[in-house]
Amino acid sequence: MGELTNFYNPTAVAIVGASKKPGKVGNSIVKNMIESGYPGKIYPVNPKDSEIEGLKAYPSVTAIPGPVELAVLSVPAAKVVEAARECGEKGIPYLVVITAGFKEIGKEGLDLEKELVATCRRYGMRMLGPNCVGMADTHTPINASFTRNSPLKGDIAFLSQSGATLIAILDWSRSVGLGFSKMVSLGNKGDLSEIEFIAEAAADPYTRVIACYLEDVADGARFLDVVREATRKKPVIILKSGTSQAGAQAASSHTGALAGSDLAYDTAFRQCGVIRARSLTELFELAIAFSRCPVPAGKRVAIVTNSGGPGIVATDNVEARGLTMARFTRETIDELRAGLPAEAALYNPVDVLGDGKADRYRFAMEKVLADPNVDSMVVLMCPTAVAQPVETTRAVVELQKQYPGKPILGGYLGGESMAEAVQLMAEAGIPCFTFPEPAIAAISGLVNYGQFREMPGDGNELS
Amino acid sequence: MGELTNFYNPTAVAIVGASKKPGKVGNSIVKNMIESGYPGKIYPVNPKDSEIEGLKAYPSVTAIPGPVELAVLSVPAAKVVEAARECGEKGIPYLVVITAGFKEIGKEGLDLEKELVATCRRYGMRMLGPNCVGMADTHTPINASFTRNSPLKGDIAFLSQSGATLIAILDWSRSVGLGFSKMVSLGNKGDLSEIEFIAEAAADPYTRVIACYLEDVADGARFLDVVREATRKKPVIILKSGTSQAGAQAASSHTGALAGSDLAYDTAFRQCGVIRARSLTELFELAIAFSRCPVPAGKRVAIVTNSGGPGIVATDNVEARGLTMARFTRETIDELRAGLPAEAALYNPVDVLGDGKADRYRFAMEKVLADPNVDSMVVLMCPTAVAQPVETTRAVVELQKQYPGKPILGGYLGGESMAEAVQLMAEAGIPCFTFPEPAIAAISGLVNYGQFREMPGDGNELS
Amino acid sequence: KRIGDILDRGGKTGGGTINEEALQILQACGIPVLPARVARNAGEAMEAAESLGYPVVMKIVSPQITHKSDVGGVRLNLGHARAVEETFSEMVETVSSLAPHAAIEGVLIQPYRPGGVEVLLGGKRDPSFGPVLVYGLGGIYTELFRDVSFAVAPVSREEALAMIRGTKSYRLLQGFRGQSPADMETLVDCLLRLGQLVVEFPQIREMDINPLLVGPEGAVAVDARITINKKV
Amino acid sequence: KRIGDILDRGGKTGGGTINEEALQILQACGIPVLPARVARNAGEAMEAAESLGYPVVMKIVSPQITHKSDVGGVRLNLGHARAVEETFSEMVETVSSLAPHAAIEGVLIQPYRPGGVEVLLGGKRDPSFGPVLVYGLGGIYTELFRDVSFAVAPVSREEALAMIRGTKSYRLLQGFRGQSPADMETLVDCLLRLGQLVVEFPQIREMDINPLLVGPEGAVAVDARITINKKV
Ligand SMILES: CC(C)(COP(=O)(O)OP(=O)(O)OC[C@H]1O[C@@H](n2cnc3c(N)ncnc32)[C@H](O)[C@@H]1OP(=O)(O)O)[C@@H](O)C(=O)NCCC(=O)NCCS
Ligand SMILES: CC(C)(COP(=O)(O)OP(=O)(O)OC[C@H]1O[C@@H](n2cnc3c(N)ncnc32)[C@H](O)[C@@H]1OP(=O)(O)O)[C@@H](O)C(=O)NCCC(=O)NCCS
Ligand SMILES: [Ca+2]
Ligand SMILES: [Ca+2]
Repeated sequence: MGELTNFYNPTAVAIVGASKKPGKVGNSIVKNMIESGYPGKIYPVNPKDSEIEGLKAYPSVTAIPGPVELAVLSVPAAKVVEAARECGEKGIPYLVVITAGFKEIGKEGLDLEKELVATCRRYGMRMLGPNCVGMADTHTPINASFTRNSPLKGDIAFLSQSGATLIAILDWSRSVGLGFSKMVSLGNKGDLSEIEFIAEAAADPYTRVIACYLEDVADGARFLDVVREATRKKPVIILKSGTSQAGAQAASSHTGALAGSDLAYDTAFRQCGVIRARSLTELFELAIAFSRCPVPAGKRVAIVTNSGGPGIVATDNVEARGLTMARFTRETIDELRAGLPAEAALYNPVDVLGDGKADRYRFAMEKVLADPNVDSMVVLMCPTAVAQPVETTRAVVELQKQYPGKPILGGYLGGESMAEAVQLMAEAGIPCFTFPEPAIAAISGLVNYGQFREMPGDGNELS
Repeated sequence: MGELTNFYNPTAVAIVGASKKPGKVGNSIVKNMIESGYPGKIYPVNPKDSEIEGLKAYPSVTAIPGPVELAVLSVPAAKVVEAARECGEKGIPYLVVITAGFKEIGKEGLDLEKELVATCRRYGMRMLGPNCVGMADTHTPINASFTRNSPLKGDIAFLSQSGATLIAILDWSRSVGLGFSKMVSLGNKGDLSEIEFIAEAAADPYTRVIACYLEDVADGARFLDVVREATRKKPVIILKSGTSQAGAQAASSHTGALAGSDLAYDTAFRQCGVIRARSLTELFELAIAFSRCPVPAGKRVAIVTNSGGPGIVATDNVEARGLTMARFTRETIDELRAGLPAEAALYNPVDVLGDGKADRYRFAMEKVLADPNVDSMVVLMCPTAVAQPVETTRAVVELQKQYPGKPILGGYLGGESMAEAVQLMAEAGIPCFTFPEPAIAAISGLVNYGQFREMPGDGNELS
Repeated sequence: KRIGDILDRGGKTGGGTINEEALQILQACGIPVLPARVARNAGEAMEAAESLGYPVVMKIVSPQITHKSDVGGVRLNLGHARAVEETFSEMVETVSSLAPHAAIEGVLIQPYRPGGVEVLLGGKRDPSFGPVLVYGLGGIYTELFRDVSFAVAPVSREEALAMIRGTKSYRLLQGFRGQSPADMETLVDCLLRLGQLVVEFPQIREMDINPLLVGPEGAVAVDARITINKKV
Repeated sequence: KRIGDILDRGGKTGGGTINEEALQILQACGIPVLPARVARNAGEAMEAAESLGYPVVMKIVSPQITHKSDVGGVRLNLGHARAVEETFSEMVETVSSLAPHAAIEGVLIQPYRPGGVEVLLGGKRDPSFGPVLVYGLGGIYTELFRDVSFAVAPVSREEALAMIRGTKSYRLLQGFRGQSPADMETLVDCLLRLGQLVVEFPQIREMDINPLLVGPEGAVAVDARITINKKV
């Protein structure tokens, strides 16, 4: 485990700037800490009040009787450095500085931030922030932030350089039932940056995939070194924004004209195995796929459908994404021929026809998954008059357990008629989409990562 | 209006193969016709029963007392030609043939289909199908199909060469509140094809946009002629599947190697102004945008946000899609500066900051929409502690009425906290997405069509 | 009528690809063609070179060989009779050893024209849309960069121009880096004539001119190929 | 040390782009460079051509001119003294009239090497990641097709090879259409050396070799440009 283990799992937490007044940031943090179920001690710190949200409050951190491993600072900017100094004196190893008014407001703030960072260095404290929403870990559990709610438990670590984006994603995630292992609002990255948090998440047993929203990378060389290691262990998916400035400035050479600053990110990400998402949608579609699916052995996709149209659409997507349609073995074809109606399509995509019920789907899916030439499977279903979405989904769920090494994804086309089946898929942790395309996109992400991880050495992944 | 006016709006409909037995196709059609609220006469035709679903049934079409303008055939394949002949004798001008077992099953079926088409020609009947789900028109209203439900009323015409896809889209559309003017299942296109239906929809006052799922185009030359006219009147968006066969066959020349069959579609679509969707998602995202937004005067997009992160993501997307970020006039900048806090970003994207409430949003949006350099606007919102999604949305809705020529779209990031506001946007007919990217994609579709329509002449739209 | 004759002959012999005769067809429909003569022996080669003027290019003639240079079947810039004589026997030998099953019908002699931009003009019959025209960067870059544009024929003059402008390599024709701009009028004209040809003769399944050399003062077809449908 | 000197001189004079001296720097770090001499008058030009061997290429030398051929500042394949003499005065005249504000320092004479594939090698300093290497198709096609690949330096031999293989134009190096395959070892070597140069000298902001001519028997830098950061 990295140097940040106890950052997420401190024995005791002080909240400096804790407040009794509902709606204030210092009040939200105390409430979130309590509601998160945090098992350690919580010490609100406030100069006037001796009790906040039912907890004993202290006039200063130095007045706290026991040891403190993490302090969350939510006092006005002018008071932050002094508060940090007191935390240093108290021997607190980790700080989360919520307060805004630093580097992001210009020269004056930058100077204040430098002072803050120098204070941390002097006492050997590591700091998240300033100008951040805080952090949460659902396995500790802890919520040292002023978000409206706590994240659901899950295995995606989400790091965000935009606080509002983190708040929005948290809100959205709860409504779609998506869980996180950790959420970190990186703020100004005065001390700790994405680099340390990615390294820590790569070592964290509760995290399966690391998703980041970044606006820049502060230290490119160290990023390359550290993240290269991390991506060998787990997928790291990054949405890096600010691509549009690329190549904006006039260049004095061919090279300058060709290699805008965004291209350096592209290149560096590829060299250290980072999967670059191109949109927030894609960031989370990929994160969900990695969180729920195994990395497939190869790029051969099988499709089982009850209608030709979506099957063709999916096939187009498979090829457009550089995947290949699995070619079944002679045995599979023979078995499918023996067990399916004469008009069924036996070659990939397998079309069990509009009158295909759950048993026919199950039969076809079993044969397809057993085929050694198949690396992953997509189940497409239209709500035809006789389709049995729920029963078919039960078969999907069982087969997924039998074939844990082959990703299975759903494309259930429809609304109300498919709702219960979609719910079942979600409960079983099988990614399921309304249209075929995102399922194929997700497989493509899984396959690309698998190919990267198979490559020998470090950084030879340039294609 | 085209030759198909009364196809969608017949004075009386016969259902040949109507059935009393629930679950049978011939029963569903009768029920759908009744439930659709069809105002004309419905004549079930069945050799044994004299009453079906409360309607008087007739032993044959020739036994029907009054004139019939449309017959829906749902008898077994072997009986279809004879039934069609009787319809011809009766002088019925339009047929919908639901029955499968024609061209799609091979040689034998093809012969039967040729006989059916010949019968239609002999009597001057126009036929939809065979092997189709039927059709519905929400303005007549009529539902001459065996779908589970009728479509909601709207202004999108949807033509589908896949019956199951049409059923799935209908199911989905009801769950997301999306309406259609017409839905047509094209089936085998034995007589009528996309060409006639696109031409008819282009002339239909209730249709604003035409969306198609096609697997092929039967008569390319005629398609070009007719659709070129249609796209001058309304956007025609087509998802053409089967791209993956492109270039599959070995080519004996450079030209052959370069120009696969899919490229011919690409080229032809571009030449006649068809917008080609690359996925089902995109097909309907574009259809919704065209259904709800005006075509903007140009490609200059303004963004108003309460958080930097999503603003940058949206800006990246604007440039990636070939749109441009609007440059505000000096006056707009001055007014924004006077009315917004000092830290707010005044240049596009306008950031009203995390503590921006509805009044600040309204102020910024008003100034931005009034700017002559702005062609369209995207409102982004994160659920910050003080954001007022509902109140802000009220302002959006009012402003949209004031600026009917400028598309406004929303990117409301979040879940529960934004749900009520998202609902309000839907009710006002303003496209609103969870993430910024689809909003920009939709504007890009609108702008491209606007550019096409501005071009002089026919087919000179090659860029 | 001339064109139809050549195509018919091709069709009768079971379809397939014609190469040297393709240039005759182009000439017949008004597309400028680089003069060319087929020589069956070294003597004929020298004679042809003499009458065409030095320097010349030599290319193997064999219906079985599609990519001539892959088998050593192309030699550029031969400046005098000796070189032509030596090259003839050397080339026939090399090609025979690299492509033992190819029937060698002779060697084509053309004047050497190093200048100009190499473009591709092509046409093919699409099962749904009929004749589709292709314009793009020619020569060795054709398949590498696929810098091409398409249109369903027939096309207007404006459409033809738009096709050409729609490629990245259009800049090369505009007089990239100090060269004089290419003769766009002649280029458009060639594309329109090729369009007419493909529209009028449905027995043409695929055809291309690659390269067509385009310079400031005209354009000339250097190599062409037509694939004819089997007569049924 | 030699390299540092040249760069320092460039830095002291306020930063900016160096061109002819760039080739000297490349030579100093072991990248083969096409021999070149700057002539200040027609006599010197003929002398240089004589010693380099005919045919030669002539290029204008002026710090203000980036795209030499746009102003008539490049002439290829001059075969004898007369041609060199005439070209000298003609070129200076043309360039002076097309770029009246450019200070003309002379004319560069290099041997004419028409063969080989033109590639681009480049490097630039990225604010976040430091030195980024670029490899791609060179010559007039560079900006047209942007057929390039990138890597953050330093790179291993395998990574350099992967960069080259990652471009579409790699096929040209493999011996497209009957040509002999290019000397990959030397090409990779040049890329590695350029990488070292950019890593070791942070005062280099941007640089490129375009074209580097790569043939079956080696590679040679024909033109290069280095942009140096202002000394602060
Ligand atoms: C940090 C911040 C929230 C403080 O604002 P505030 O709550 O209005 O500030 P206050 O002056 O009320 O101070 C907060 C509390 O700390 C208390 N406090 C002041 N000095 C203190 C100290 N040295 N030790 C402990 N508590 C102290 C105050 O008394 C107050 O408690 P009270 O409510 O009981 O009076 C504000 O400065 C800020 O930065 N807001 C932006 C945060 C943000 O957006 N971050 C980035 C997101 S992307
Ligand atoms: C058309 C189709 C549904 C008929 O199947 P079916 O309902 O099982 O056929 P039946 O033989 O029961 O005939 C249907 C009814 O028509 C009646 N009928 C038979 N001949 C008739 C005639 N000449 N005139 C009127 N009614 C007739 C039958 O008696 C029966 O009524 P009943 O239920 O009261 O007995 C079937 O052949 C078919 O094609 N199904 C596929 C449809 C499809 O999927 N289309 C494409 C979607 S993409
Ligand atoms: Ca601990
Ligand atoms: Ca009517």
